Amino acid sequence: FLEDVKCQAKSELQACESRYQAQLRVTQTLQTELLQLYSRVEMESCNNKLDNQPLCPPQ
Amino acid sequence: FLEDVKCQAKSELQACESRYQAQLRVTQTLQTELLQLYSRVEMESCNNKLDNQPLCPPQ
Amino acid sequence: MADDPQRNFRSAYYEKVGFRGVEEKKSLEILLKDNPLDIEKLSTFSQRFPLPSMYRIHVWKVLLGILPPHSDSHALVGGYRREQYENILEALEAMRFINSSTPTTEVYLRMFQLESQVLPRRSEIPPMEEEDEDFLSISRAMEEIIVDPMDCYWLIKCFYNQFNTKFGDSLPHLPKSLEHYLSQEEPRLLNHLKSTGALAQLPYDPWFNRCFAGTLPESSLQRVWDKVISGSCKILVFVGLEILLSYKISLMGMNRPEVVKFLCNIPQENTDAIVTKAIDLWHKYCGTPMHSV
Repeated sequence: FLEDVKCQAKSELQACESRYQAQLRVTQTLQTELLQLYSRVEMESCNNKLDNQPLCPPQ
Repeated sequence: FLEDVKCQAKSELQACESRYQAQLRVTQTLQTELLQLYSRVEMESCNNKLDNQPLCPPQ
Repeated sequence: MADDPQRNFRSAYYEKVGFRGVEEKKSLEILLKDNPLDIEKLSTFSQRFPLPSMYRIHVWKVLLGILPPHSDSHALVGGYRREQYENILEALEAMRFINSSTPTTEVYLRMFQLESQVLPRRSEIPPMEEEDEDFLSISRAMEEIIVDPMDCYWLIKCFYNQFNTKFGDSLPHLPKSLEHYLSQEEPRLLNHLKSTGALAQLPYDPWFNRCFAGTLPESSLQRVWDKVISGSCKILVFVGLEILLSYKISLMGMNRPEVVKFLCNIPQENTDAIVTKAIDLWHKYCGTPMHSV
């Protein structure tokens, strides 16, 4: 009976752990995506400045 | 002794639950940030098109 | 109870008119009342008998570990599964990896890739690879069997993972095994397939790597998957064998390209009979599991 209780607890913990691990991967994926997006935004805003320089000199 | 096992299982499950909740909050924050960044990128690329239109007519 | 003539008469009658499953259904219901569920007995049952469709999804979930053996944990664990599914879906939407017009099977693939840490970068999504196509084929078939998207995703993921973990090493040997049993059953057909060069080009990938997803219609397919999920990949060999045997007369008159073309697109009418005969043949060669059910 004791084994039974342990076994039940273990399977519940495993399911909880799997949900946590999935969330951890979600976090990692989101962070990578954000990082890429930030570097894209910076590069673009930098390019825009260069492009615009001859046309729109600072006032 | 049985009570002991049950008690331990419960606290393990609670620990897992709180780790998951923390990760969930991280995820939500990242998703909000992603949303804002996307809308900024889109606004900029839209502005750029408008800005560039009179300056660089299609060849 | 076994001596009850009325009961035996009734079973024989059901057998004749096609209600063969009545006795089996009752014994499955008894197994499903166990708490905790006896996974080994459920596997044995599923190896021996077709699962009644009303219990199929539940038994698959238990055998694939989506639900634990203890029935009183099902609500808790089911809740965890749902949250996991919803969180992954939400993140992919936030990253604009998927949107409302993405085909569901592709959604399942991206979710699976995220969970397996092989999600490609959104800006440079590569063309689908063979493994992705296997996953998508299985998804398309599962989607025809399972209505609820959450259940569907979990079943696809766990079926795909369990199949590859358990049988990945056996898969390369299945074509040889097929050749062996064909030599026992119909050596003339084997010779014909060998001499035309068709043997090496049989559709092994859809048959074995995709467990006949895309080849058999779902009503027949699910009876094959009952066996795979409960622990046999050998059944796949016998389904392939029975397809060859069922069409041997046509196949004997075909050259290599015709054989390949025919087998990649088999007629969808006879598939129930093919699966029934394949299961009989599998029991004949590999024995029937005899645990007390």
